[in-house]
Formats: sequence, structure tokens, C-alpha cells
Amino acid sequence: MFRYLTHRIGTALLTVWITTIAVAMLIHIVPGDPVQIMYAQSQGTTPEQLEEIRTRLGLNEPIWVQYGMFVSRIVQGDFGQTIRGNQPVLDLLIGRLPNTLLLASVSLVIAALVGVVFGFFAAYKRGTAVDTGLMITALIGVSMPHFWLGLILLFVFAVNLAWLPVAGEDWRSLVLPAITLGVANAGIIARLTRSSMIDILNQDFVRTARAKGLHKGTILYRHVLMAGLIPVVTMLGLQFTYMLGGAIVVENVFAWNGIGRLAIQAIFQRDYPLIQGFILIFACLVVTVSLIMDLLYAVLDPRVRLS
Amino acid sequence: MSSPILTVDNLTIGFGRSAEQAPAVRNLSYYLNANETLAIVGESGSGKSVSSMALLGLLPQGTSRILNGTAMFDGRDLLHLGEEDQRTIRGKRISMIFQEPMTSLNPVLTIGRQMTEVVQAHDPGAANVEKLAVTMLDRVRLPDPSGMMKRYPHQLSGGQRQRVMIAMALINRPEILIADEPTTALDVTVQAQILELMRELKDQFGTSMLLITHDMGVVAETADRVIVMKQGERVEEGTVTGLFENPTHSYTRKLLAAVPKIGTSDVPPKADATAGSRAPVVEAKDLNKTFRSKGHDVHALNEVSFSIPPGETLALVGESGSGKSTAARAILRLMEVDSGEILMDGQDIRQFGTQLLRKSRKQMQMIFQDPYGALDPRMRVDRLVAEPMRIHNIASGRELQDRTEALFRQVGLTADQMRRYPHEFSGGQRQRLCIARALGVEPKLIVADEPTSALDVSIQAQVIELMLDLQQRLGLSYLFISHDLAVVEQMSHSIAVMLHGRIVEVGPRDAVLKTPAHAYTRELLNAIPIPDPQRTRGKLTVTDRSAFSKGPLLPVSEFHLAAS
Amino acid sequence: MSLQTASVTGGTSSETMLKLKQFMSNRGAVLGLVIVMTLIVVALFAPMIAPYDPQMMGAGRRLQPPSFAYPFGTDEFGRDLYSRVIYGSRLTLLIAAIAVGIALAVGLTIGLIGGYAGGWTERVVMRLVDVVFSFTETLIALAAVAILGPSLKNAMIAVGIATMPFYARICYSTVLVEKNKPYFEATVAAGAGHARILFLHLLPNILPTMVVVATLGVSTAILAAAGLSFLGLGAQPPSPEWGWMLSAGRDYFSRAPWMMIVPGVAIAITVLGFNLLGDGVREILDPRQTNRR
Amino acid sequence: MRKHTSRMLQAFLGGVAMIGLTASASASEIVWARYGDSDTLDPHASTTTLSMQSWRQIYDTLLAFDESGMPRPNMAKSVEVSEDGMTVVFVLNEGLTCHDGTPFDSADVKYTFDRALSEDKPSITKSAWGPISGVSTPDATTIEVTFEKPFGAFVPFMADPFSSMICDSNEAFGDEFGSTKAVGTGPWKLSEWTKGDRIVLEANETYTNYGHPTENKGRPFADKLIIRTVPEAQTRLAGLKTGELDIIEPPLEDVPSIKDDPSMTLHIAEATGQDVFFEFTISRPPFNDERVRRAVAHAVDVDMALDIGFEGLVQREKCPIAAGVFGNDQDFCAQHLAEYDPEKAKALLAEAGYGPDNPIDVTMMTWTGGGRERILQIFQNQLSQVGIKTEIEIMDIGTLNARVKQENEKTEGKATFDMMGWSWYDPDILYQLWHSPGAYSGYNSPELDAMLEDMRSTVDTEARLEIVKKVNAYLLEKAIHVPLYTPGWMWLYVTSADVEGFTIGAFDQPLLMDVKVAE
Repeated sequence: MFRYLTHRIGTALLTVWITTIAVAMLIHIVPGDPVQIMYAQSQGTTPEQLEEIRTRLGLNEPIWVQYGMFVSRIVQGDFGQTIRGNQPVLDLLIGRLPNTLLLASVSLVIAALVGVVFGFFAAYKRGTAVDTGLMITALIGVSMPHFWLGLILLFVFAVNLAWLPVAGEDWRSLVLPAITLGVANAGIIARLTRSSMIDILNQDFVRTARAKGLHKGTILYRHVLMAGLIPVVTMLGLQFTYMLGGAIVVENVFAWNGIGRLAIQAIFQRDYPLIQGFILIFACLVVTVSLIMDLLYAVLDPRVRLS
Repeated sequence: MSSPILTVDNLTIGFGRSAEQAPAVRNLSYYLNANETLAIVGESGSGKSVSSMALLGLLPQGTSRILNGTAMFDGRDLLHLGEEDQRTIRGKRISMIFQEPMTSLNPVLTIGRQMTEVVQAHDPGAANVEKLAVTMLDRVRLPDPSGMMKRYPHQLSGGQRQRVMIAMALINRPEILIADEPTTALDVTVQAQILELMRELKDQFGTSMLLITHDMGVVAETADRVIVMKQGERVEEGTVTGLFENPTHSYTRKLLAAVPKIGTSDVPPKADATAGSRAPVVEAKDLNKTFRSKGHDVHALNEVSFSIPPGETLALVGESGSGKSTAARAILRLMEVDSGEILMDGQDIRQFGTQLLRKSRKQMQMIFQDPYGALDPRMRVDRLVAEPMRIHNIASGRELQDRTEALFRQVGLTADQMRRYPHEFSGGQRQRLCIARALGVEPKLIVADEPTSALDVSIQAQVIELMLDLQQRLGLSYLFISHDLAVVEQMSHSIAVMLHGRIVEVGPRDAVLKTPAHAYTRELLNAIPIPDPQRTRGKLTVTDRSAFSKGPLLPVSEFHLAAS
Repeated sequence: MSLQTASVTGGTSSETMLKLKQFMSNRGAVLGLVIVMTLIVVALFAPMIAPYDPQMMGAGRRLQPPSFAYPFGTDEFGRDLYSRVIYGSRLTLLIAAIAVGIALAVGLTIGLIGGYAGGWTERVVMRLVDVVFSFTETLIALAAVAILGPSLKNAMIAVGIATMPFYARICYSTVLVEKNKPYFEATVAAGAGHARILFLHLLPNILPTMVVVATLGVSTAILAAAGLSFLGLGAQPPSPEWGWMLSAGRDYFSRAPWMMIVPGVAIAITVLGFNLLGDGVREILDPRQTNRR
Repeated sequence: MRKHTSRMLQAFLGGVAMIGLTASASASEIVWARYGDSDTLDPHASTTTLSMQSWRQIYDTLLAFDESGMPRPNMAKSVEVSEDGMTVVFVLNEGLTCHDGTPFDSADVKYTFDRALSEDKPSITKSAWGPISGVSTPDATTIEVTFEKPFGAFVPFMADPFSSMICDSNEAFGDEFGSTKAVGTGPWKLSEWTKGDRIVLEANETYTNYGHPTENKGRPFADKLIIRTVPEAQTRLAGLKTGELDIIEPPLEDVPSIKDDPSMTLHIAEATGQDVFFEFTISRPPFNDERVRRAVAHAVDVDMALDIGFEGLVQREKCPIAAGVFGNDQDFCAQHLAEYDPEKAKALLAEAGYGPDNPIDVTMMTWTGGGRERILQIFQNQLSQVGIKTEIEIMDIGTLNARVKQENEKTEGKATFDMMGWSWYDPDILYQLWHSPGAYSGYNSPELDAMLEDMRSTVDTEARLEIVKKVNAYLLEKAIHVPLYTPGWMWLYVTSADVEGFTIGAFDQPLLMDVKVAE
């Protein structure tokens, strides 16, 4: 258990570290002159001024010195200023992070509820029309471009029917984006839950449970669901990071004021400090989520907990 | 004799789409008397497991169907009961234990929980369930039964898990216990203990037992009556003594004849008389290998030394985890040891670089336990057999083809089978392919890692015969790894017994088997189920593994050494 | 028994027939195959099938609803959406082929090397892959586009890079499984060299799994590329790329809803087709569940 | 939204809570939704119209544009330019106060100038302030600005939001200024900025309007102004319909139906100073050839493109400086402009050596939004008819700016031209664009440099007009700056029937002083 935990934490830190390298190098791998792109807004910047900016940003230093500078700034919580409007990057990101987390969490709950229920019943009724029906539904959910589903929902429910507010931060504005993001992922979760549950149903210990004369409900709940949920939980962790990724697109469709929308803007505007900050924050987020899921996994599975 | 408590009539079971045309079980009929042990014996695919699962409604849903038959138990037909009625019988009046102790318990529930739920499922208001469970764990002789309640299956050994399964199966004092290959996955000493336990508890609880097995030794030791099944049909039935003494059906005879019996092979395999005096083919000196597992060290090999003379067979014997497979792999350098020497023609192959090592592999080939897996499923068998020759540039073109064909014939296959793929061959044929492949480069030594243990007995006998034949004709040496002393007796010239990574006894075959010097060897021999109902063995002694002496090897007689 | 099912297709005709029969009995898979084949035919013969030039504008027929003459209606320039969707299928297939090709080629190489080499190489390579993998496709694709700049070509590369870790991981774990099979050890014991083991034994054995992954990966690639185009980071106008068409159509949703609905349905059906096909292929090629994601 | 809720609450609660609700209902608020957010509230750190529109609400300027775009006294009650154009003196009105209650005087003005012109962190529009040599404050209401050489565009600049007056108390906020803090003297005070979502402003009770062309001379009629970001145009329209939003930029595609809808009013900005034009990479073939550039201009039917792309709502622009700006003369420019004539285009291309055997293949770029991708698709179609093959690339404005500069600096590779947009209140824009090195390192020549310098330093209106015309003619003849249309972006506004008093001032500045929102 201790080894497991230290290993996981080590992995997490390693991920963040590799990310910092990648992020620091980002500015060097973009084609063209990043400084010129960054300062294209300013009128009539002369080559001398650009050179001065380059020096100020440390771009003329050797690459490891630049990396050192970068990391020491990040560690002090200084993610730099945006190119557009000179806003502090970290504040911008932190300000919007709760919105993204809220969206992703609510979507995950929707996706998990729908997906696990669908997947569980499909597995239980495997080979029947119920199974086929549920899995086709799930497959359609997986196959739909979610930005498209989002727009249709938006136009139908918010624009045409005006049932929900079109933009805002209260729970009602959360309904459509969360459903959009939830539906697409519910399909994936349903498929995974089904195969996970079928795996469990085929396990010898389920046969043992039947041979013991346990009630069907007991077998399904205590033996199948409990054991089957362990992989599902790990999967949900992975799904959550996918939700965060998917949120980037959905936020743009619904004008949800999260880091995803900010990221797209930053990419469009080639606002490199903001892009760097975003990737770092995202990395920390992903790593934290995986870590929590690993812990949860350890708590749920005695094979890990007691080793 | 009392009247039967279970009567099965015309049971017919089919699988999948071809259920009707080719049923897996056809018109099987038998009865089981009270307090009786009935063994259903057969090789893989005989339908012996399927027929017993059907009794409890445990057949895989959707794919299998009961096409015909009845199974009368207490005036009711088990095969045609509703789900709820069936449930009340399962685990209460008829219970079952399975072959795979490693996977038959739920890994995320405690032993206690899995024990108590059997009682509660049939009697929700039962009192003192915990206490009953502890008592049962005690009766299957598990150490610290109340502590055991809080443990999880992964913390138990295979034998312990099977004891838990037995405790679970008997906790409701069922009238019938169905045991489906209950000891097949266990080591021989553990198997002996479990069988003894089952016999004992069966008598104490007054339970009838339906024992499904492929092992004639287990049958001889445990059963009162026997049914022999072949390809879904019953071919013979009789009392255990009657059947063993007077088998009527040819298949039964074949089956019995194929069973290797220890102590029956008096003449060791022929060997070159000068073998002992010539330089050994390979010599291992002081091999050591330590694995790190879950934070502590496991000594897989501990000062292991042996040598194999040309044309002779050395058998490495031991239970799972004794290090015998590690030793086999170490000899071929499929795995690197930590220290020691592996001498071939006086040269330590551990010092070889990649090129030399690859060349040295021409001298030593290997055949594996699992003939299904040992052949690349995507390569045609002629190319597979020819591969080592191709690698070592022994032949090419027409010559290669001819040699391959010759190899096919040599192992008893035909040339028209050459263009097929491995999955089109049976298990025995695949093992022949593996042997053919090994022979191509004309090696001096073949390392055979449990080459027969995945095969049915009748096939097993054929493969052993082939190997012996080849040894004589080609003067091969074998390093023969096995857990089965009966097979070892047939194959080997000398035997080394391994325990916990050490060789505890080594010597000529007869010396080790007939006058074992080490206590562990004696225990191993004693544990072997003997396929002869007339022979009974004495009370088993079970010694804690760590209590055995594992000191340096000292001579008992000439060439016979044992750990001090 | 399980060993027998795990050793998949050998290649003899009877075996192939059996697999084919099994595939054809899976109605979903057949439907998927029909969709995909139709798509390929449409893409190949687009000029013959499409009634109009997909770029032909007509001031007089702007924003026409679907009709006999314009089955899917027209867009804001009077271009025939039916013809545009037909030509768009070419782009969709191209995206799928290139993105999946990149992902497969790179992923396979990394997975093979990581899995086969073991030791230090394995740890470094697979850890890097894990890091990239943890970022999810969308983010990696976005980052790649941010670096490369928006264009359809870059979107394909970005999607290829973004989905690569998935291929690498599956390939890697498949190699590990194969490495643990006795035939691998048997081949080593026979004295085979690296090239022989890698190309004659490992590769043929992991390819079926990778084919399944690639078939399923097509859907992911199409969706991801359409998403990029939708965000304006992929195809540029006047390309009849479906994601971009959908994005252009949303401004007209109240006046001409078909502009947005048509390309969306086209994407959904295509992706559904590849998913069904992938599931079917998986069933016959790889009995183990290669879970998506 | 709050209005909506309170209505529902009223219905639900009946008369019980009437007293409490009246108070909140009487606090009227304007909700104005735009497609994007301000980059910053620091007037020295952005050039986007989105930012400028928000500065206009928070800050005030020394001068103010009237309806026709002429600068008029505002915070400064007088402005005097010396004969030689080397000194400009402003005298402030008495009693101006900042949002934080501190008096606004000449020191604040000097603070603003110093900040904009500072060495380490200058305004990104620093060059537009002109060649200022010094700012002095003889007394609390007088400011004297001196120049190195005369600068004709200075006075109108003082009415532009780029010259917003920043109170010197902002200095204490450090980096917070422009982000969470912004103290100005404008009609609205910053209450809260949730970035990416909303800027909440409250009426400045002490505000006095000296020069802006609104009826209201005191504090704004409404109590609160919320500037929302709602990127999807259809969503904004829906929000307006439900009463969630009051003022929006509508989806262009829905303008026909909006015009017919009595529940909303369409407003079109005029005299925006916005000019959308073609410019070319003249550093390399084929656009180093004047004939090819003119051929491009002849090949595009701008009127048709505007009809299809913008529902005919924007105007054809024929001058390099946009309608509403000093010196814009459509008839004069038309004489020099290469108008739609595909035959002539083909002839010019043939003359330059291009044709079916030697086709032109170039990249055509513009920036995202505003329906420009539609216009380009039409142009692409038309250009292909004269044998010019184009590939479209659309990118963010910042990226485009950098890209155009990069392209201009390259001497080989595929040629590009782009549809660029600039908005300015003065012909001085042409100096910024085309005086060497120029904003994009594009075309320049000594004779054009001379003309532009002349234009900059000429203060006399008549004389300046002549030079402006000369520059226009030069740019048009050589097809360096091919004007296309005006306005270019954010020029459509729709207000709901509840809103009255909404007008758009010169240079696309919505005036919200007079706005009343009915309950």
C-alpha cells in the first residue's frame, strides 16, 4: 500500500515535471518568431524593441537557464501576463477553474448514472433485445459529435423554446452543457461498464456465489456490482479527465465561462503565456484527479489496500 | 445399500448452434446413493463437468441448453425447477466446490462475509452465524479461524482457499457435495491433504459426494463407484475395485494403462553405458537467483548445482514455486542468474555475448508445458519447425524442406500436415511439433518443462514414449522438469528434488524413489495418489515446509546425496 | 479452452470462412460495413454522384430548403449541400486515413519498442506516452494546432499525434501479453535474433489487435478533426469539410436549420458506421475486450 | 435575468413582498451583450474595439467626438493649438472628480500622458500620441503639451478612448490596475469584472457630461450597466427576446427578420472610421507587379459580395480612409480606384504574363468573425474566374497582424494578400500603415514617406485635405491599399422594445447615458 502510494505520487510528480519541460519548450517549437507574434498588437515596434523584449523574457539565454527561470517563476506562482490585455495568467485561470470543474463534475455524475445503469442492465440482460437496445443507444451517444448535439440542444431549448437562460452562471445555464457533455460520455461509460460487468459475471466467484444459493439480488449487488465497480471507478477517473478535455469544446458551444473557452481564445490569439499556464493547470488537474482515483481504487480493492 | 438420493436419467446437454446435432453430453444416466462417493472420470471434453453443473443450473446462460433428461432429487426434478426452487437447493442441500481455488472466491469480500452469506441466504434469521463459520474454518483445519474471517482471499494460499471452499460448501450440511476437480490445481502434497480432509468430513457430515476428476489415482483413493465418460457418453460404470481390476470397455482399459504408476517401472530408460564416464553435456554450478516480490526477497535458486551426462535424463522435481522452472530457464539463459556457472563443453555460457549465446542455443533446445502457447499461432507449422534450422543456417531451400519433412515423420506426423496452422492440431500433436522443432538443429540437450502436464493421460503416455524413443535413437540428453513423480520415474536416469530454490536430494532414479533419504522426498512420494484401490497408504504426515533440512548436500551412498 | 479462442485467425480458408460467417451474422457489424462501404463508394465517385459543383455559388438560390432539386437544401451562397456533403466524404476519409495512419505508425513503433526492449527504454518511453495520454486527445490536438497553426493538414497531424498514445498503449500491452506467451520464449530459445522476433513473430500477432484499434480509432479521429474544424482550427473555407460546414451553418440556424443538421447527421452516421464495423471486427479478431479509451 | 426573476417572484408572492421588490425594480439596469470580452480595462494595453467600448464607459476624455466625428471640448473646456502647431494647451473644467472621490486635475492628466509615453511600459498605441516632447501643468486646470514637430492628428486623438484619462490614484494598485481596479472619471464606475463573463458597472452619481452628444448632461439614467460576453449570436438574440438582455449585437443572418419585428429595434453604426481593405505582399511576385494588384481589385465584385455576405447592410468604401473620417471623398477616390471589371482584370494579368498557362496561386487571409469568411469565399469564386487561384486562411487578428508582417518580410514563397481592417478617427492612420517601416513592413517608398510626413505635420485644414487626397490617390493608383467596405465589425446593434435612448456615437461608441430600460 505504501509502495503503491509512493509510486503513484512519484508518477504524478514526474508527469507534472515533464509537462513543465514541454510547456517551457513550447515557445521554441512554434514556427515564426514568438515575440513578433506576441507583440503584433503594439503599433510600430522596432526590431530593437523586439530584441529588448527578447532579452527581458530571457529568450536569449541558454535553454536550460530559460527553463530554470521558467520553473522558478512558476513555483512562485507567477505564470506571467497575457499578451492580450496584460492580465495575470494565473488569476485568469483560477477565476475560471471552478466553472470548468463544476461542469465536468455535474456531467460526470450524469454520465456515470446513465452509463453505469445502462451498462449494468445491458450486461445483466446480455444477448437480449434489452442489451441490444441499450448498446445501440450508447453507440449513438458515442457517435454523435457533441458540439453538434450541444448546438441542437441550445437552439431548440434555449433559443427557440426559451426554456432555459441562454447565458449565465446559475444552475439552469448548467443544464444543457452538462447534458451535452454527459450524454456523449454516458455512451462510453455504458459500453465500458457492460464489458466490465460481463467480465465479472464470467468470473468463477460469481459461479461460486450462485452455487451457494445466494439470491440473485445479493449476487448482483454484493458480488458483481461491488467487484465490477472497481474497474468502473478507475474508468470514471479517466472519464473525468476526458470530461475536462471535452469541456473545452462544450464550453465554447455554450459560452460557459471556463478555462476551456479561455484556452481556445488563447490558442486563436497565440497568447503563449496563457497557453502555457493553461496546459500546466490542466496537467495538475489531470494528475490530481488520477491520484484521487488511484487512492479510491486502493481503498476499494483489498488486493491493493492490503499489499 | 440405501436407495439412491439422486437419480440422473438420459441427461443430454448441447452447446451453441450445433446443440442438437452434437450434444456435449448424451443420454447420461447414473444414480448416487447416500453416503457414497461417485466419481465421474474422463478426459477433457468428455462432458463430465458440464453434466454436474447442469444439476445445479449453473451452466453458462445463453450458450448451453439441457435438451433432455431428468435428475430426481428428493422427489423433484432438478433440471426442471424454477430459479427460486433451484436456489433453495443450491448451497443448502447440494453444494459444490470447483477446480480453481485462486478465482473461485470473491477477491473484494472477506472470507467471513463469504462464509456467513451461505447460511444467511438460506436462513436469513440464523443466529450465531459468525460462530458457526469460525467452527467450520476450524474443522477444515485452517490456522487461526477467527482471524481468517477478516482476511481476503489473496492473502491465502491455494490450499487454504480450497479449504475455505470446502468449509463454505459444508457449512449448511448438504446432502450432496459435488466436487469438480477439487485438487487438480494443487500441488501433490496439498492434494493429498485436501482429499483426506474431504473424505473425513464427508463421513462426519454424512454427505454423499459426486467427484469429477481426470485422475485415476484420486479415483482409486476416494471413490466407491466410478463412471467413465468419453465424448459426452458414459462408457463404463462399476465399483472402484471392480473397474480397476476388470475394466470392460476398451477406453477404460486404455485409460488405466496410460496412467503412470510409481514403482511399476523397474527398468530405467536405457542409457549409454559409457555415459557416466564421459564429460557432461551441461553442468550447472552454484546457481543463485533472487527475485524481489512485494518488498521481500524470494530465493528462486539457492546454490543449485547439477550435471547431465550425454544421453541421460535428469529430472528436476518439486512443487510449484520450488524453482525448478527457473533452473530450466537459467540453463538456457532465458533468464539471467545472479551468480554461478553454466558449463557447456567446458565453457561458461554466462560469459557469452549475444552472438555466441545464439550459437550456443543450437546445442540446447526447449519444449514447453503449454503446447498451445508454445507455437506462434500465426505461423505455418512447417515454417515453425524449420525456424531453428533457418536461424542457425543449417539448411535452406529444398534441403530445408526435406529435413522438415523428415522431422515431421520422426515425431509421428505426416508431411501433408505441414502446410497447416497450429490451431488445427490437437494438444498431443502440438507437443510433437514442439519436439520436431527442437530436434531440427540436432541439439545435445533438450530442456523439457513439464511437457506432459497439460495433456490428457492417454496423450501423455504417447509423448513420453516418443521422447524416450528419440533419446535412444539420437542420444539426446534431457533436463526434465516435472511435479509428477510417476512420469519422472518413467523418464529419468537420475532425479533432483527441489524445495524452496534448493536441491534437497539428488541421485540415481531408483535410489531417490525407493530409498529416499530426505524427509521431503518421502513426503512427496507418500502424497502421490495411487491408482490402485487395493493399496492404502498410511496416515499423511504434513511437515511445515520451513522445517525441512536445507543444509549442504551430503552423500548417502554413491551418487546419492541429500541435504543435511 | 480459452487458449484456443485466444489464438486467433490462422489464415486458412475454412477459418476465414468461419470468421466471415460470424461477422455476417452480426447485424450491427454488417450495417457498419454497409455504411463504410457506401461512404467509400461515394467518396471515390463523388464527381459522378454529386449533381453540382460543390463550390458553385448562385445568388438566386441562397438558403433554399431541401427540395427535389437540392435534396439537402442550399447554403448561404446557394451552393448545393448535397453535393458538398458528398465531396466532404472525401475529406472525412482522408482525415481518417492520415490521422489514423500517423497514430498507428507512430503508436505501433513506440509500443513495439517499449514492450520489446523492456528495462530502461521501456520505462522512459511508456512514461512519456502515459504523460501525453493523460492529457486527453482534445487537449493534445489543440496544443498541436496551437503550435502548427490552423489548417486541415495540421488538424490531421494534430489528431494523429493526439490519438497516438492510445495506440501505443494498446500496442505496448499487447506486446507484453505476447511476450508472456510461451511461443515468444520458444522463439528466443531457438536462438532467433531481434529482427526475426519483432517482425516475424510479434508483429503478425499484434496486428489483428491493432487493426481493431485502428478501426475504432477512425471514429475518434473523425470526431476530433470535425471538432477542430468546428472551432475554426481545422479546415478553412470554402472546404466542404463537415465540421466546418456545421460551424458555418450555425449562424443560419433559425433561417436555414438544414445547414447545420445535414453535416452533423453525416458525421454521426459515418462515426456510427465505423464504430459498428470496429465492434464487429473486434468480435472476430480479438475476443478480448479492447476497451476504447 | 434579475428582472425576469423578480417578475416571477411578484406573480408568485402577490402583494406580500411588494415593498421590498419595488426598491430593486426601480434600480434599473442595462444588460449589453457582446460577442467577446474586453482584454483589459487599462486603456494603454489593448487596441480592440471590445476593450475600447468598455473604457468609454469607465473613463472620460479631454475632448469628445460630436455626431459627425469632430472633436469638441469635454473634460477640457478649451483646447488651443499654437500657430506653429508645436504647443497644445488644455484648460480643464472645474470640479471634476474621480470615481474614488479624489479631485481630477492637471496632475491626473500628466499622469496619464507620462504613463502612456513611459519607457518601460508604454501604451501600445504610443506612436499615435505623436512626437510629444513635454507635458507641463502650470496650474491645477491647465495642461500644456509640447511637440518636437507639429502633429495634426493630436487633437482628435484626445477624443478617442485610447487617450482615456486615468486618475493617478490608480498608481497604488500596481498590476491590479486594468484587471480588478480601474478608477476613471467616466459615467460608470467599475463594480466587478468577472473575466470572460461580465463587467458590472454602476452609475457615477457625480458625472457631468460636458461634450458627448447625448441629451443627458448628468449621471446616466440607468443605475447599472452590465456588459456581458455571449459569444453565440443566436444566443444573444434569444436572450434579447426573453428579456434577459437589453442591447445586443445580432446575428447578421437574422437581420431581415429583426427589421420586421416590432419588439426590437435595429441600430446601424455610421461614421465608424472602420475601413476593410486588401493589401498585398509586394515583396515578391506576383504582387510586386502593380498590374496584378489592380487585376485583383478589378476582379472582385464588392457590391455583390456585400449583398450576399452582409445582407446589403454595409457600404462600399472607395477610400483608404473610411467614411466619417476627415478627407474621405467617395467621388474623388472612385476616379483612382480599380473598380469591378473582370475583363480588364484578365487583360492586366495577360499583360503581366499570367494566364491559363501561368496561373496565379496565392493565399488570401483575413481574421475571424464578422462574416468575413463569407466575403472571402465570394471573392475566391470571383478571382477564380479571372484565373487567380486562392486559398483561404482565417486566423485571429493578432495572429494575422504578425503573419502579414512576416509575409511582407519574406522575399520568396507563395504570395499572400489579406483583407485587413483598421479603424481610426484621422487620416493619420495612413501614416501608421504606410510610412516606412509601417505597421506591417509592407509597401513603402521615399515619395510616399514624404507625402505622409507632410500630411502629419500640416496643421492647416485646407492644406491638409489636399495632401490627404494626394495620398489616397497614390495608394489607390498603385493598388497598395484597396478599400472594400465600411463598417467592418461590431456595427450592428439591436435593442429590445424596453430600451429607449440608445444611440451610437462616432467611431462605433455606443452612448448609454440616455438609455432608459422600461420595467
